Amino acid sequence: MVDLRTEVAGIRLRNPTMLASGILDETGGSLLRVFEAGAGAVVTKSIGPEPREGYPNPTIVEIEGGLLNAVGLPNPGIEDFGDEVKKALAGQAVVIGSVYAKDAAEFAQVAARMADFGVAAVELNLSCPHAKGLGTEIAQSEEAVAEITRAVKDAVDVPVFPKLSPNVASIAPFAVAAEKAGADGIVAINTVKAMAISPELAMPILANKFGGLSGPAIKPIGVRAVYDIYEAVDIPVIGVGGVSTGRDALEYLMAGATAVQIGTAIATHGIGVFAAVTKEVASVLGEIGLPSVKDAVGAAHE
Amino acid sequence: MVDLRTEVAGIRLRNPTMLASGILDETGGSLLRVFEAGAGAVVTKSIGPEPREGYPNPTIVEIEGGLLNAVGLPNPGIEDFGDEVKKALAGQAVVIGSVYAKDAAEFAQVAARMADFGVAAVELNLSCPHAKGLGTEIAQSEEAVAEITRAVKDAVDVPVFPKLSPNVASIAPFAVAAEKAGADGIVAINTVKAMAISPELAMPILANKFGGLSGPAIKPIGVRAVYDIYEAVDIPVIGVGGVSTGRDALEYLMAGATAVQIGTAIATHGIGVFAAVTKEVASVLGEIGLPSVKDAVGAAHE
Amino acid sequence: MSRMHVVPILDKVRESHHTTTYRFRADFGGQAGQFVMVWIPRFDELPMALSYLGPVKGITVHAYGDATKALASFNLGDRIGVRGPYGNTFRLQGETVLAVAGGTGVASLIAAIEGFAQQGARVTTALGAKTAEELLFADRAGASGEVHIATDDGTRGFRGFVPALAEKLLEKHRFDQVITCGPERMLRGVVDMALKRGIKVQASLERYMKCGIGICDACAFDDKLVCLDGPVFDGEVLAASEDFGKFRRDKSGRRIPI
Amino acid sequence: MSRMHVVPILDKVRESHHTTTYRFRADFGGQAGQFVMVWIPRFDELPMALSYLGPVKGITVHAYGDATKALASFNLGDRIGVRGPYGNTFRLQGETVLAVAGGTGVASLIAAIEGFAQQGARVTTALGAKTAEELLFADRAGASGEVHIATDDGTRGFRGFVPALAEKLLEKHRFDQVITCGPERMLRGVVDMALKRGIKVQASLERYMKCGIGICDACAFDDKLVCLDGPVFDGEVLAASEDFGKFRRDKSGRRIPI
Ligand SMILES: Cc1cc2nc3c(=O)[nH]c(=O)nc-3n(C[C@H](O)[C@H](O)[C@H](O)COP(=O)(O)OP(=O)(O)OC[C@H]3O[C@@H](n4cnc5c(N)ncnc54)[C@H](O)[C@@H]3O)c2cc1C
Ligand SMILES: Cc1cc2nc3c(=O)[nH]c(=O)nc-3n(C[C@H](O)[C@H](O)[C@H](O)COP(=O)(O)OP(=O)(O)OC[C@H]3O[C@@H](n4cnc5c(N)ncnc54)[C@H](O)[C@@H]3O)c2cc1C
Ligand SMILES: Cc1cc2nc3c(=O)[nH]c(=O)nc-3n(C[C@H](O)[C@H](O)[C@H](O)COP(=O)(O)O)c2cc1C
Ligand SMILES: Cc1cc2nc3c(=O)[nH]c(=O)nc-3n(C[C@H](O)[C@H](O)[C@H](O)COP(=O)(O)O)c2cc1C
Ligand code: FES
Ligand code: FES
Repeated sequence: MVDLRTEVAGIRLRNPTMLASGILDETGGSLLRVFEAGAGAVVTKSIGPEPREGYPNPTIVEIEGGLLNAVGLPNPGIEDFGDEVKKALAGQAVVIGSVYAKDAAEFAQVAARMADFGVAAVELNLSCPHAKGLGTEIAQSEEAVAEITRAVKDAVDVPVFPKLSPNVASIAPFAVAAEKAGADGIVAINTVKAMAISPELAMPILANKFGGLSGPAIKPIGVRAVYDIYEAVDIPVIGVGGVSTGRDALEYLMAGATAVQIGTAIATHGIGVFAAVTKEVASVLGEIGLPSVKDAVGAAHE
Repeated sequence: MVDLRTEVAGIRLRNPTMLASGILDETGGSLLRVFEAGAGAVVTKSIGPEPREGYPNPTIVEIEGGLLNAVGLPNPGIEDFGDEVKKALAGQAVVIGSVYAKDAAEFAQVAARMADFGVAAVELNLSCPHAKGLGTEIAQSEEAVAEITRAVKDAVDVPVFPKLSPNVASIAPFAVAAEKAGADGIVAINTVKAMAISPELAMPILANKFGGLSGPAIKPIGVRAVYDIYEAVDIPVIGVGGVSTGRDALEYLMAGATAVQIGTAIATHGIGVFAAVTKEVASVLGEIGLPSVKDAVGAAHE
Repeated sequence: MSRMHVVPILDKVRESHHTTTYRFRADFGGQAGQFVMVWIPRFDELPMALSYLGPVKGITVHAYGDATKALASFNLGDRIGVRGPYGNTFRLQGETVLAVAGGTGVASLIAAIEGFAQQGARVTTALGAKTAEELLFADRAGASGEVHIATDDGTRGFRGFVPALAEKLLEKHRFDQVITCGPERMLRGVVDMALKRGIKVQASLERYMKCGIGICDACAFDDKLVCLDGPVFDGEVLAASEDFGKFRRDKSGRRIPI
Repeated sequence: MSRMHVVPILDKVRESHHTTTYRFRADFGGQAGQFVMVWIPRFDELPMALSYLGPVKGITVHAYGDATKALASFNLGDRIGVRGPYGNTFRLQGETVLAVAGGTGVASLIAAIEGFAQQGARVTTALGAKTAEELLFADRAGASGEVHIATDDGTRGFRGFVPALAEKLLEKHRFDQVITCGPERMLRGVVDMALKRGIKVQASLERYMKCGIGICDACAFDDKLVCLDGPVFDGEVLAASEDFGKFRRDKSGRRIPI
């Protein structure tokens, strides 16, 4: 029997899969349902200080190899979100609260409220294009990443996981900046900047024109990011981007991830994907004679 | 009848498709064969000052949504390459010569030799990870892009097309730097940094470990890059990345590309892809009432 | 994955002063009860029931807010985007069926009404609208069985709300299946009266949607998703629901009383 | 696209002091003449003919350079990567077939030899090697028809090169099809002697390969690609070739005399 358990910054998981932020995680009912379907933990939608409607539709385009989205961070705001987290926690779900904000001070406030709700950790969505930090996207400034991480660390007692953007020349230095600022783990990657155009209408499909690419298309980009980050830091890495099978998950684990998150695959595989991925991870590990998920972590490094 | 012709920096093309650099273009025979199969122009393999064997195999991984490659710029060197170009030109092919080098001076030398062979334009492969400029990949330094472009412009009389990497936080400033340095057009995008791991062997598949992602997976990334560049510069843009159908080509054209290059699709569709793409471009343009390819260029901008 | 199909409008039929049917060709399937996401370029993308199945599909749209009003100005040949079909379907099980439709709700029901009739069931439709001019698909429903009409203002048929009409029909005749679509409060009434009599009932819900494919959680309803687990729900499920007829989610995801 | 299959070695059979057959299970097809790209982890990825088709496939490898020598030290259960099948196939047209194999070339021919025999053709194999111990698949060829052997040192059969043996057979018997694989100079001889007699001939070529799928141009041969248009070429095509038996491409793509 392969031991599927893993542990990220002291959070024990029954298996290495997590629900990725932004997918079926805006309501307590859905968070719990996904946990019950087999996810080792569930990450909430990124929640900000105030309710936000997000962008007008179309916000999602189904494309070859994944999804393009520009939902624009719709969320009920941190105050109303407590009830949703409580509902999920009442059902014994392991919940990680994702937050966004416009600057370090606001990040600290929202994260502190999220921690109050009883989440196991907070994840920082640094890829928010609305929240400008130092004249660019937060996720594209190492200083902003460090500053926000530090502010949140000072404000909460649970582990803090900054989530990095792949839209940078080199991702590892951002992970290093976050680690130095006290991060307990790194989540990588968020979506990749992209666009889809309708030839017949000669216009971008998304109301926001630009969006983020997710799904199988970005898996090799995410695996490389995790591989690079693993070589650069000592804190755990949580891999995300295009996981839809156990073999995908193993690519991330062997690249150095301690756990993987799954989002877009829910659109193609349903929420049964968590159990299916876990099952295939166990079967491949069994086949190649690795006794546990922990033994797979980082195995692709020399 | 839809007018399929287009013109890039004075080079007249019978249709807007080109062969992308690095795919079936290391020999005169293949260049000519692809041109005869319907490409409007053919770009050569990137040629350097000396022969280079490239990386050991595996150099190519077939993955969902495309290819991962780390061929490592194998090429016969600029001196031996003259015969290949001549063979293609003798068959009336429109040939664009791609070159790489380690610094601006060497770029100028290789490009000058390439121009001597009679090519219609030179394309600058700035994404070469071996050629370090200013402490980073050339493609990740705006100054290096400008310096090399300027040096090549001084050395040749044919149009010069720097080819940009998507592995940057924001691609448009690089296009602007190239334009200011005298570039006659911009080619975007090269492959996206990526990796594939074999779960059973717990190791990266590519001998070089890291590679570049191409094919359908990167199409939305390339379309967005072209859209951004088109808004930032006045010189023509040549779009590349994941084109395998006429509708893909139209996404690039409407995003602002004057022509598109096709590489990886040859693996899935064969060299008939150039004729098929051209045919579908004509049929969709006919359907929506646009009289020519030129009318489609940039049509997705307000 | 279902890619966006951008298609010209082939036919446009004015059904009432505010409601229009748009027909288009799309080479994807579609069964009774399913919906498509309709992109009205420059305005919005909205869920709409398939009021016509087959290769030339149709949607029947109430010009209500900005986007649906903009759509009303689209001409033949103008292009819209459609992706789908999404959602579950009406189970066509039953010999004697009562369909209870309020307003544009009949757009979601009509394919089921025709489907039941085609497989030999006896279908009675209770069709409601504010006023006679706004009645939709009375002819199509009539071609599939008996039609009883209710208008709020009494301009045609029974004067009053369609659930009241439905209740009369349930008292008079034996039915083994009720299907219904319309405003959620109306559905509540119809579901209650059917369950009270021990009759199976399926109701199609309309909730705010973004993705239509079960990933964004915008259409969350209890711990279900209207776009994926619905839009058709069994009466028992609805009767046990905390949200049905009481709470909805706004665009930001806040749970607010209806 | 054919993804990389990483599979354990199920069987390993020493065919001669330097050549070994490796068997593995892979759920892709494969026909006579096709090859796979074989990843020898940490060493190289190389093209190898499928010497066994069916679900448990096989390759037969001469331990020649670093990578193939490394492979020789792999044990049962050790994993290799295989992707494919790639390339074209031998056309199995002909009633009386002469197969001319030199060295490991028989690995590319044996499935065709068996295929011809299965469909009722009379197959004669001329099998060559440096010395008796290095003869490959004499038994398998024998099970499909007559086998004539040539060794350079005369330790078994005819003493001399296999083309000379083939020439004798062509003089004595009527053949309507020749198939051949081996060193390119040998192929040149076999192709010439067949064409001279007006007999159809198909030869399988071995060229340096990187991608195996027709994109890298490494295996360019005239204006053709050995991996895609080949590895099996008609004699007429080879006779008209500028490169056949004369020029090859090195790893950098330079065209150099063989
Ligand atoms: C499964 C399903 C099937 C539907 N079928 C039909 C149909 O056949 N015919 C028809 O006329 N209407 C149908 N609707 C309702 C229709 O989608 C909304 O009425 C329409 O979106 C209103 O858009 P608007 O721009 O006119 O109004 P707005 O001014 O944008 O909004 C008016 C009201 O419409 C609703 N609405 C707005 N956007 C959405 C959205 N993205 N998803 C759901 N509701 C929204 C909200 O309740 C809002 O308060 C259906 C809805 C669902 C969920
Ligand atoms: C279609 C095809 C089918 C083949 N089938 C067989 C077979 O069934 N059995 C067998 O033993 N050999 C076969 N070969 C030849 C085999 O691929 C090479 O002999 C082998 O790659 C040598 O590798 P090495 O590491 O031992 O030698 P190295 O020391 O690397 O090279 C020795 C020589 O082998 C050749 N070679 C090296 N790498 C490659 C490569 N990637 N592609 C092609 N040739 C290369 C070169 O000519 C080189 O000079 C086949 C080749 C092709 C093209
Ligand atoms: C519809 C959608 C909404 C998302 N919203 C968020 C979000 O609110 N916060 C966040 O950090 N990431 C968000 N993401 C990114 C995902 O968490 C994840 O990083 C990305 O989709 C790659 O993983 P995948 O390929 O498994 O989907 C969203 C992705 C999608 C598709
Ligand atoms: C095998 C391979 C080799 C390549 N070699 C080069 C090269 O030598 N020079 C270059 O500028 N781009 C090279 N590229 C990148 C392509 O030109 C192109 O930018 C990229 O593949 C995206 O286009 P595609 O999706 O149509 O393949 C190579 C791509 C592949 C797949
Ligand atoms: S509309 Fe997105 S989950 Fe239902
Ligand atoms: S080996 Fe790459 S083209 Fe043939």
